[in-house]
Amino acid sequence: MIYGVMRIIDFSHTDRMTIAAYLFADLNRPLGIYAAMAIACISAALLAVVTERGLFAGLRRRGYAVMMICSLGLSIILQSIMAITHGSMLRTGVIREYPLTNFLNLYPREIVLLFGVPLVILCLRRLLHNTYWGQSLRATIDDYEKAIVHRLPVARLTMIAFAISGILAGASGIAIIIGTGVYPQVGFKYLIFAFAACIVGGVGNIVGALLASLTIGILITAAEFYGSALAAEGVTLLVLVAVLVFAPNGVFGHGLRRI
Amino acid sequence: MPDLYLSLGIKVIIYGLYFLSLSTLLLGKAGYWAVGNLANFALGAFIYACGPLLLGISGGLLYLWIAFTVVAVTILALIPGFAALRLQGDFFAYVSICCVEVVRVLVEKVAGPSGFSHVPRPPGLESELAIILISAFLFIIVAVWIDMFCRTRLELMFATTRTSKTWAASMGIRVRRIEVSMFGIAGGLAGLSGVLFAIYSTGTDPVRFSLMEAVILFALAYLGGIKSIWAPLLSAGLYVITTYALESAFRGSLQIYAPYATSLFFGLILILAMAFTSEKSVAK
Amino acid sequence: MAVHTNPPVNENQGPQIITLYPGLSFSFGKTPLFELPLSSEKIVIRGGDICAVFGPNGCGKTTLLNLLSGFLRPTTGQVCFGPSDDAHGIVIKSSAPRWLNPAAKIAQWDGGVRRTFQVPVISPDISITGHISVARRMKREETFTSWYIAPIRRLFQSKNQKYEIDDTSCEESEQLLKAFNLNKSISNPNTLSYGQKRLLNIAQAIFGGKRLLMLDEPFANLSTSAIAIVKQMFRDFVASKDRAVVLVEHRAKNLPDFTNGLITMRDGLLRFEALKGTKEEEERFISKLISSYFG
Amino acid sequence: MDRKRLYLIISILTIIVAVFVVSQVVQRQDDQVAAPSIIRMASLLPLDGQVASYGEMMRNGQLLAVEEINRDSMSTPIEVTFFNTSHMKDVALDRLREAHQNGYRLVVEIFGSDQANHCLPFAIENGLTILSGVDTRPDLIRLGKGAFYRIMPNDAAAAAILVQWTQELGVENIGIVYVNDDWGKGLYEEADNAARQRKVNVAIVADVIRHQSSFAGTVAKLKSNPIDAVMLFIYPDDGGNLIKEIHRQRLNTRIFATENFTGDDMINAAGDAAIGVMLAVPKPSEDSTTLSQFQEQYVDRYGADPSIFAIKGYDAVKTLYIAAVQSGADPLKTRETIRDLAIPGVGGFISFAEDGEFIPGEYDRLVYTKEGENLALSPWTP
Repeated sequence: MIYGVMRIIDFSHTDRMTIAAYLFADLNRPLGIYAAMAIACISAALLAVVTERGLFAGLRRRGYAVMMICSLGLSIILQSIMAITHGSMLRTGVIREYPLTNFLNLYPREIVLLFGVPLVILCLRRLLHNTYWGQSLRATIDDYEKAIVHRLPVARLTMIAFAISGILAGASGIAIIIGTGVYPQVGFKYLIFAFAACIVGGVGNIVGALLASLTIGILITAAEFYGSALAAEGVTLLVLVAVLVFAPNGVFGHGLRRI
Repeated sequence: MPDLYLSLGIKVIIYGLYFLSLSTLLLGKAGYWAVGNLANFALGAFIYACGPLLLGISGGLLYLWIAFTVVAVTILALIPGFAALRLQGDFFAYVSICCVEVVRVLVEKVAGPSGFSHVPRPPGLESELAIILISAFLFIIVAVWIDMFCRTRLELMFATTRTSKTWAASMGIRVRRIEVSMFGIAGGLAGLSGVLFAIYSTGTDPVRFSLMEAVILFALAYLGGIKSIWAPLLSAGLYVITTYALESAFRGSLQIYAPYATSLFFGLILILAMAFTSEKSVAK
Repeated sequence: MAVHTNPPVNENQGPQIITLYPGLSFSFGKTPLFELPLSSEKIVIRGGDICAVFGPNGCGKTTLLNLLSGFLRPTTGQVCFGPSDDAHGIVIKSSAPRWLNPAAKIAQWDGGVRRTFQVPVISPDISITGHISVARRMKREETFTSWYIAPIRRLFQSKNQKYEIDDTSCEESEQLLKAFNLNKSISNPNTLSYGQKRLLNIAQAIFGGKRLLMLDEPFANLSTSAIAIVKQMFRDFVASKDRAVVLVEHRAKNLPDFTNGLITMRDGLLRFEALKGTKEEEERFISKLISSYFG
Repeated sequence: MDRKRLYLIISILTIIVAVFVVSQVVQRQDDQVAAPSIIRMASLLPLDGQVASYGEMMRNGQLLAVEEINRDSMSTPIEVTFFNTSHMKDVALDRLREAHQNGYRLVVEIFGSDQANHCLPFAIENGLTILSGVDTRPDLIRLGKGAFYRIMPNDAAAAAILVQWTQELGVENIGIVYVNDDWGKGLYEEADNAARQRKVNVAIVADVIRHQSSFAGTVAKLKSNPIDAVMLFIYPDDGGNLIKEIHRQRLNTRIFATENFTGDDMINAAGDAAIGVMLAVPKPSEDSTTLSQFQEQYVDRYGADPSIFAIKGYDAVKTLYIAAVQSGADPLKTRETIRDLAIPGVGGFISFAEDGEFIPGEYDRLVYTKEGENLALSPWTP
């Protein structure tokens, strides 16, 4: 979301995801699962807003590269902090989950995701395209100075955007730690494919991103099935590169963007 | 006693060569976010290591093989060059990142999970002293060449192309040709540094070719700056010495937390140096 | 009547430089933006002409210029550079392959074709003399070996000799800069004003162009004195009857007594009108044109 | 580039280098003041990057051993310093050089067979003694020329045991899942050879990567061929997820795994799916109190069951310490003492052959069973 909408390459985004996952893991014993989820998501959102205010707001005029590198530094810092507090081991089995035998033995988590994610995506789409807030946000991103001139509440808009993305990151982090578990450097792995989804899906096109990420998942699993797991990610990325070279705007994208 | 500092110095110079190709040529001249230039580095090390280990090349022939490797990497580097004609800014950055991952997977597939080891050094380069001398020699030559390059009209042509391809084409500059050939030259240079690294470390570490490395190297290249010839050495020094020395420094005081404190400091340095210095935007 | 189309060729006219053949048309979508109907004769721009593309806003003047300079390729028909019987003339066809972008080729055709854009383009990284000197073509740079040779040659040249352009062209460029009163000691061209940037682009074009200049609204936001200088420059440029200037201008008051040919674009049809005779006649003719557009 | 940043970076570099040199000098000085009675060991572990977790487990075990030794005031104190290799060969060699500068002659671990392999020439020429707990590549001992010892049976032994076990169970077709690093790949190759000798058909082979995000594809691949046993040469946490996925896709086969599946990670991830997983674990020494003691200590200290890495780290420190005490901390004499050492370790009885190779003890065959609420390992009975 941050990349697709805010158009900032934010390396620390997936680390917010990891932090939310760790928070959830630590809190769900004492507080119970739902409270833990809520706290994790909210803290991720807070962290996102703080990052935006503290780091990106000051650098927005300095170009994308500066923001990107600073977010990289931030992500390194967050990762090392997590390594100090939680160690580098894979944190698994926070909740022991059992497949629903009657329903194509999926896990409850997967069913929630299956129906929840499209819902969230559609809501976001409506939010961005059919509300005043969304439109002014996109206007802000298209032309920052002009937005300031037109007295759009730029700061508030970007803060809201970051907060939403933080909440989503928190949710995905929880899903991941319930599923396969997290470790401090897990973010980077997911980051690459998140960018892939954003770019191939077309920048700013959320539904496209959803479809693209589905495709990527299927590609990886198929590559694991037919080939080897080592080659899987490489092959997938190769396909993505080919797609990007032949369709530089992404599949569902419109208008090549420049920096 | 001097061995340690010698090998650190070798790393600094070799990565200085790499940064020459990345920051000075690709970022500075062509103006591309070539995050994935590390793929060329990896290919250089990989192809060189294939020679003696898989094809059984040995002795003086290794020098021929080095030349072949550099040429091969140059040719391979033309491919992202052509991709660059269609892609802009961070799109291209992303594609080149993907190239890094693909090359890493290739290396792991062929060379085994932890890379080649016992790659023989060519005759005359057995001792690390010889390696550091030859790398320093190469570095100086390339640096002088680039410095002179900046005073010819090629520099003007690149500045024009950076500003606007249409403008450049309207002045009769063959945009495609000069950009692709710049990618080729930079790729060959990165490949050369890769070869040197393979010779120095007598092996290839897949860890060195990972995505995180590529991004960190790019960040350091941007941090070091693109204008001067000394910038690459600074970036390389930051890359090689910072993490190493910081950890050795911390080890005494906070024993088992030294590695984490190191990376923490490294991130801090990145942010501070980026946030509190002014720079020109180099990316297209 | 002072106005007659397609004057017969006589000796004191220079060689053909651009020829637009009948049937030329260009369209972004379905409906053609402009076309040269098959019935009409071909439009020939000869050496010594200063030809203005003239028409209301949005009728595709700039598009035509982009077409002529090879950034766009015609939907049908063709444009020919140089005499049609000339061996090294260039033909822009609609059938040219997509990946082949002829812009650079055209820009290097026969000594040099240069153009300027509606918005002046300036690179912040190179000095003003650099801007001027990059505009002229240097044959020896186009070989790949020059990448290795040029820096080595530079190694043995004096430091103060800038960008290895020979002294005559050095003086030439300095005269140009003086004529446009641009201060060549300015290091960062971003400090120039908008009009100065445009002047710098024009100076580049004049310095680089040997056969043909294509200028997109060269007179926009220039002072009258500057306009006078530029006009004089163009007249000098075409004085030796082997060069031509094509410019886009929609302000009528700049045209009379300066251009000797008009390419009018009227509801999608290209027509060539030669301007001959006195200033008053030309003004009358142009005002008639304008009234026919808008009235 | 602008001056400001130039100066900034230069100053950063100078500060760092200054701190570096100062720290070196300080360490050198406390070399001189250090009483010869202290036994100092260096431990080269990967503490960041992908395999950081195993470096940390190892470090935890070694720390436990150090604390235990230093607790009783009779024995000579021990000091283990940890160097981070980032799992890179050249960095490992640099760290070893640094350790050598700072006066370390005994190296208790070089994590990773290739790292150790890269460091061996330096160790041989400078008379260092390396004792490793995890490096399982077969030819290391030969290359080590007496400088390298290990207390881990090499891949061949462990793989052979598992294959033999499957053969005794009358299994025709086995599938193998291995993790893509030198440990997993080495085990896979050895197991493949053993299976060919014992006429067991390796029906399908799948590889996984560290921290693979989903095992759906891998398990589907396993299902595609009829197999009645699968061998897992992967790390416990991934293994847990894999077993979970196997259970979920209803692939009912026997599951064999190596000794590193003892410990919490696998159980946490897999849950009840782990019932029936069969492990070949080196037999603990006769008085199996040591193992239980160690496990209690470890849980008290770190709040999790010790993994195989922790156990091996603990044993490595103990072994090298005993050898060093007997030989007066002289690395070259230590080599001899190591060779004719025979002590009960936590992870099995420790003794060395003439060439210095570790003699693998008996293997226990364990299986996970449900005891009340939680799973436990119990000896396997046909």
